[in-house]
Amino acid sequence: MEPIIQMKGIEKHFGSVIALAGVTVDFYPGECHCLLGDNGAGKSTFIKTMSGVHKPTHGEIMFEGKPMQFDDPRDSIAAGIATVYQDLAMIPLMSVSRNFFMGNEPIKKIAGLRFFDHEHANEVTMREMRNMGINLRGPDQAVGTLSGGERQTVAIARAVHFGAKVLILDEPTSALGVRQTANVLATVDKVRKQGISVVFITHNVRHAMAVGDRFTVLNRGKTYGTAMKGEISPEELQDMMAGGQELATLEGSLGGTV
Amino acid sequence: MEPIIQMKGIEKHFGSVIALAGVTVDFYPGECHCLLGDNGAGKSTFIKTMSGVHKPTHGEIMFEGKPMQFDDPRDSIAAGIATVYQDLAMIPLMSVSRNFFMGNEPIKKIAGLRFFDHEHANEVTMREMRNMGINLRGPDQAVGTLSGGERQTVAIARAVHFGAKVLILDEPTSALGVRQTANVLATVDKVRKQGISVVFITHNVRHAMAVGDRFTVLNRGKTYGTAMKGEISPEELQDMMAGGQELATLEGSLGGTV
Amino acid sequence: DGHGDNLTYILVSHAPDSDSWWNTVKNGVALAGEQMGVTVEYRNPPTGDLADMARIIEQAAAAQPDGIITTLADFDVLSGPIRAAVDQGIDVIIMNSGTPDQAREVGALMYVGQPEYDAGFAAGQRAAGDGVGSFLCVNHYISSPSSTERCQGFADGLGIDLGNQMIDAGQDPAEIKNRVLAYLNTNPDTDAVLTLGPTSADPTILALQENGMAGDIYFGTFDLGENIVAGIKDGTIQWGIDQQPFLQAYLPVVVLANYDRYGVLPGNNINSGPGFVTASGLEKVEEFAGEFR
Amino acid sequence: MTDTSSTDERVKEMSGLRRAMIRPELGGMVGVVAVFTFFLLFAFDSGMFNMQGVMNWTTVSAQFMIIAVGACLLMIAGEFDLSVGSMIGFAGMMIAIFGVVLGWPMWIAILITFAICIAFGALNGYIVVKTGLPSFIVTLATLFILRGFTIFIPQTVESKTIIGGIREAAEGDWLAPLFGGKVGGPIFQWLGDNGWISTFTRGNLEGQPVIDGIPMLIIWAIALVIFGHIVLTRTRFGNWIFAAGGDAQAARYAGVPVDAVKIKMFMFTAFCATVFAVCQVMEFGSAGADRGLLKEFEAIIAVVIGGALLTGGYGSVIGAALGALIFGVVQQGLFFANVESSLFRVFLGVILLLAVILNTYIRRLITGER
Amino acid sequence: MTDTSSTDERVKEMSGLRRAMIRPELGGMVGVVAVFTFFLLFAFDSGMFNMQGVMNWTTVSAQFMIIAVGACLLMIAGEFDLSVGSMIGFAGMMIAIFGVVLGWPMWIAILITFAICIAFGALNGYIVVKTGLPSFIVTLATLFILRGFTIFIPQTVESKTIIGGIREAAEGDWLAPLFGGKVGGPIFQWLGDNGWISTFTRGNLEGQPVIDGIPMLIIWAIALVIFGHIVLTRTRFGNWIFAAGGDAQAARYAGVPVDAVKIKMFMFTAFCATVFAVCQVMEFGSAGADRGLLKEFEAIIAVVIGGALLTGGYGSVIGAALGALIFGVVQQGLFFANVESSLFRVFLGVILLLAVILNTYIRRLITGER
Ligand SMILES: Nc1ncnc2c1ncn2[C@@H]1O[C@H](COP(=O)(O)OP(=O)(O)OP(=O)(O)O)[C@@H](O)[C@H]1O
Ligand SMILES: Nc1ncnc2c1ncn2[C@@H]1O[C@H](COP(=O)(O)OP(=O)(O)OP(=O)(O)O)[C@@H](O)[C@H]1O
Ligand SMILES: [Mg+2]
Ligand SMILES: [Mg+2]
Repeated sequence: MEPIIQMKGIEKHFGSVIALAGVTVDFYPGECHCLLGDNGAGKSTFIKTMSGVHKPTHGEIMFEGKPMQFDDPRDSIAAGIATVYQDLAMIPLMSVSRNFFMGNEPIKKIAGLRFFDHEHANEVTMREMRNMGINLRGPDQAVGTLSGGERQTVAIARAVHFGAKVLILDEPTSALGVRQTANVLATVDKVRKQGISVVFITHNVRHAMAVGDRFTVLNRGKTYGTAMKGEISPEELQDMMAGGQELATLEGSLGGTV
Repeated sequence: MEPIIQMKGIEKHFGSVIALAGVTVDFYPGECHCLLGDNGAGKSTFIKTMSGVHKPTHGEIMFEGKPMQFDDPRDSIAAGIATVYQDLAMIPLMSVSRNFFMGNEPIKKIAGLRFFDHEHANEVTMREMRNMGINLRGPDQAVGTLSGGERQTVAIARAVHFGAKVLILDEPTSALGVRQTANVLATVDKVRKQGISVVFITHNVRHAMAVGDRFTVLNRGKTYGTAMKGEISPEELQDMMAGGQELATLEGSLGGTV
Repeated sequence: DGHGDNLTYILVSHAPDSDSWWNTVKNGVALAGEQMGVTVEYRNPPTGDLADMARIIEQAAAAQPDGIITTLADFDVLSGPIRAAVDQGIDVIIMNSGTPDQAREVGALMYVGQPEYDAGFAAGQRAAGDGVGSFLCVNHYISSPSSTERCQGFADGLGIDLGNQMIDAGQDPAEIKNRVLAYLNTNPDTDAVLTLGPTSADPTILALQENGMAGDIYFGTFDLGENIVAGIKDGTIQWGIDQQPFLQAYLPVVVLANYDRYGVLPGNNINSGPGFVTASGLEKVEEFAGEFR
Repeated sequence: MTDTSSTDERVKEMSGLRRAMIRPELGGMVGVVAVFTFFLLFAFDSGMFNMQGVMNWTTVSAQFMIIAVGACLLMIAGEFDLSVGSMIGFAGMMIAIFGVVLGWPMWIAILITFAICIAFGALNGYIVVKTGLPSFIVTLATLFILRGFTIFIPQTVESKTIIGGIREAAEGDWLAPLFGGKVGGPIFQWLGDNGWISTFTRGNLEGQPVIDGIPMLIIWAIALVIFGHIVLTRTRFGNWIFAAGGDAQAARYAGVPVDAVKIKMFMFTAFCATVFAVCQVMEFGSAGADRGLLKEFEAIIAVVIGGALLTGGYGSVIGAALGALIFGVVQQGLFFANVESSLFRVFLGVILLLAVILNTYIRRLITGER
Repeated sequence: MTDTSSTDERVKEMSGLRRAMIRPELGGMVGVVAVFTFFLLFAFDSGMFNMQGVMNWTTVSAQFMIIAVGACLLMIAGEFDLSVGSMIGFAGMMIAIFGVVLGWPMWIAILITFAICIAFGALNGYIVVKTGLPSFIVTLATLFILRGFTIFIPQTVESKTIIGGIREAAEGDWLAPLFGGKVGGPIFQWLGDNGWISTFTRGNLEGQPVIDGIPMLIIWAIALVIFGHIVLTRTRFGNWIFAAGGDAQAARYAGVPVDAVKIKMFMFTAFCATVFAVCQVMEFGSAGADRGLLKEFEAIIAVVIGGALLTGGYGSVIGAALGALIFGVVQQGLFFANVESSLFRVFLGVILLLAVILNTYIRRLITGER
């Protein structure tokens, strides 16, 4: 199988800080690729170079076999990469439905002029949110009035709705409740089965094991290793994620995985 | 044992939104009390009324047996309540050490005048952060350059350092890596043993089970039930957290708890 | 002839640098400098703040010129720095604002200009003779004391109380025009309009054309400009008071240069105005309005 | 859709009327009603509400509206422009330089001036988006630079700071009447002849109708308000304007071309300022170096009275137009009511404060802001 | 501590010198060097660098510094005050009204004026923190209101807009010399007598030293800068100022009394404006309705040139003082260099732009901002 995105030797420096020191990973369609690693390992920075937010200092990005340069998130969106960022991309003062369609506004033609089709937008938004298990008060509710988890859900629903070939999720479940988490994981599963390549960042070993096909661990800006599902146990994975350092142990029941 | 804080019939309305519809919970010293519940259940709103950010619309707060009114976070801090908020309380442009001591600046007297003791602040900050497993580049590094998890750790270290009688943690582990999570849980355990009352909000059943002595589940602004450790299994707790609604099921391995 | 070859003078005005009227002054000094073979520098506070102007006079003194020509827009503020300059031996001539008495008090050589209150008073007397009993003063520079003095002098010349007859017109032409319209609408019995310069006169002309009072209502103005001259010509404006800013700038340079070179000095102050410009004899005025007139 | 919202038991009932009332423009509407009530009570017989009086404050309000529309869209896009006032002075001066000093045909002068000013707007926007500096600072710099040139250029080329003769130079031009003309003259003549509207009773226009046409200024104001309102609320681009101002980073993440949107809004603001300037020089026939002083604040005040959020992401063009109307009516009304005119500033300050407080309250109701 | 930081292999080396150089004030320092180099080259023999010339631009810079210190601390606390200029005019007028028109002893007039102005500052702050409105709008309203009163009051009570005679009224007062006096006169006399400093060579001051003392204005400026710098960097309150401006909500969560801090900073700004005004009326002896016009922008510009962040949470008083110095030197220097005065604005705009771009770059280096 051809990888859809190949990231080759990606480096990223911020002033005097080296956030990525050469990371090479391939992503395949129909697979859920989990990116794991400690805080500050560079996961967010890495996927931001994939989605055009940052330009890599060194390294090459191949999209569908061709070298590609994303100067702007617009370019990656146009190429078919949908991303849910860790620092959410929602506008608090705007309504849920305007947020949902931001950048992808549906168009209705009246007398040859192109207008925003509000009815369509409202309808789709309500439906998609209901599917994710969130009952909105109405499509014109401002995003600023939603709880953190509710906003997260809007972001995910939006990315899934518009995502074409690659779906990147940066810690999507971290703020979510049990029910919403189950929904997101089920969604990832569904999307992957449609042949879309999913990149999934999480700190939760169990979430990763539940949906991941391939696991890459980053550590201090470098690749620590990649493993296929089944090749690795949750405990091994957890040790890798902690960067090989020892974990604080609790006297109590916290055996096994965190 | 006397509860240190009693929250009686707390209601909180935001305009036309009823975020809390009468919640009654007691918190005991030396216990870790887990607050659980769906997104938007009202957990953050509830602890914000405890820490003086919101004034309850109805209901009473008893602190050490006396009715108490917190008009401002200052009041609750003065009473000995330290809080780590979900929406972080960090100033990106300020250095880590200035952030760490914000509101609790150490004072050094020179010629009778009170000055900020920068050396002391720097020293304590570096030490406390190292204890939490974060190596800072220096105490004058701006918080804005830290990753999300690193910032979270600063906030927790700060609350633990200054916390006197009650420590409130709103989803402290959601953005943390495996190693940092283990550290935080170990810290909670240690703090609790010192006789401090810990209020711990999480969506992660396993984290809750690991450190919690008592579990209260909120659902749509109401108390859904309270249970003691040992009285309840992780699976039961998870069902309660999901508000009794059914979870989406994954074909794969996601058996048991999320 | 070898006498005083490198003479340098500095002219300091109180006008913000967008004020169009002062342009004539700039042109006047430029011409005088050229004709007399001296260097004349023009300086003004950019926002028209008189306290800033005091600093500029101090600055000018520090630059050690042979003479300073300055306005005396506020005696209290400017007398100190001017006196300091005089005390260190710099020749000073007061132009435009202030009074001959004040000029003497600060130790200036002479005064060239038009005392504002007196000019307003003379205009008021003239208007009273023409049967005016009430008026509207369109003040486009309300915070400047000399503007208010003109209106006050006019009222006193008419022998009436100023009261509410002076309006703060602002500087935007459309607003000036519409405020004049609004005032005249509310007070239709107003006999006369007095404007204080091109900034307020030009829109007022338009206002009067629009409500049909042009030529009907008595209209006098201070200072000249292209449109004012046209207005005098077509009878909309009865007279313009010309204080001849050109002379206020030109003469001091000539006087100073001759004083420095040959020690000659006129024995008196020079009143450059008020001269009433009316419909008769307008050609020269027309040709040079806004530039030298 | 309604059934979904009614299923949430945690939302208190809100009457349909109340919901229909609570709009960004509400503050502006309340203000307009208040202001008119006030002046109807205190200045009714002053002539403020006869034909001429109405035309008087309408014209002033229309002037504010033209710049308020630009300022409003720009403010919603998260930026503002302090150089509007200087731009007005500069644009007028350019027309005078090209059309009078250089003697080019007026339509060429107008078009070139539009091009130059819009380019300056684009430059403002470009600097703001590329450096990430606050627009306050960047446009403050442009404020000084443009005003400096507006004084310097005519002084250097013509040695004066007011250049007249524009009306004469524009005579017979095809483009100029679009800014300086009046429309509907015959209609008003006809109305006057039939006694439907009052006629002058004094002066040399005696017998003619008090209004001889609607100035193009007013037409421009109405057209710009309608255009701005539709773009903002009914188009994709409007959504981008809200997004760019609400949170530029988030909008960028979502694929909104934030930089382009902001630059375009700076250009539109410059366009509005130029329209203002051209109408002004065409009406008054001269360009002065001091034109437009402080207009930027008046535009911002009108927009803010109209309910927009200074920090961006929220507002309405209709609101801004109402703000401009309030501003114009109050300013002229005080003259009709014969109030000591130096108190105008005090009134303005008080109204501004009251308006923003009211608007903040309304906005919190709408957005449920925290 | 250094060993900890050197253990992170992901941080590139940065030399000690470079690290010591990179401070918020760096932009200001570079600017000062650049400006002085420029004028030493182009205006050396113009008298700009003789004693008198130095005193001239020092005085102007000191004036800017006084208001810049207030504006700087307020800006770091996350707000700004557009009413500074109007406050200066208002304070001067109040002193004239109390001290000259009402004839009260000057020290009472001064103290009451301080009380009134600081109360206005507190009111500004109170409205800002209670309503959550942007300070731009609130203080814009105060700008108009105060200016309106400054014109209205003297016109009503005295029917003029300038009130003089303050110097005479202040004669023999114990408090007034603290603002209007000069210090060190004997020292300068002695220096002059010994030929250490130049003396006048003509006129009736011949033989006297060119400088007869240091105006209290300069002493105030230096004192305020030192005070502001210490408070900001070395005290608990300084940390609160940074916190309040960096993120008010976060600071509030951490127990910082944000509202009190902001209100105090508004009061301090008003205090600085009043010091400015009192020094001015004591020196010049009259109060005018147009005093202080646009001073708020000059203060903000100085602060921003000095490296502070317009949006709060970052800046330095030393930087602001350097900004004021740059502003003063450029303004007076252009006169010495005899540059066409309308070009002053163009220079100012360009310098402002360059300064902020440089400062942004430096700030990013320091904070590693994203
Ligand atoms: N714009 C930036 N400027 C400077 N440093 C940065 C920037 N972005 C990230 N960094 C640094 O790069 C490193 C990697 O950050 P990144 O956010 O990618 O970590 P992460 O793996 O996503 O961590 P987390 O799990 O906590 O989200 C961190 O040390 C961070 O401080
Ligand atoms: N200031 C506010 N104004 C209006 N509504 C609010 C406000 N704060 C919270 N809410 C609403 O109250 C409800 C409870 O919010 P809260 O943040 O307490 O939930 P939570 O239990 O903390 O959820 P999460 O697990 O997602 O953090 C939500 O529906 C939210 O939209
Ligand atoms: Mg991350
Ligand atoms: Mg929460």
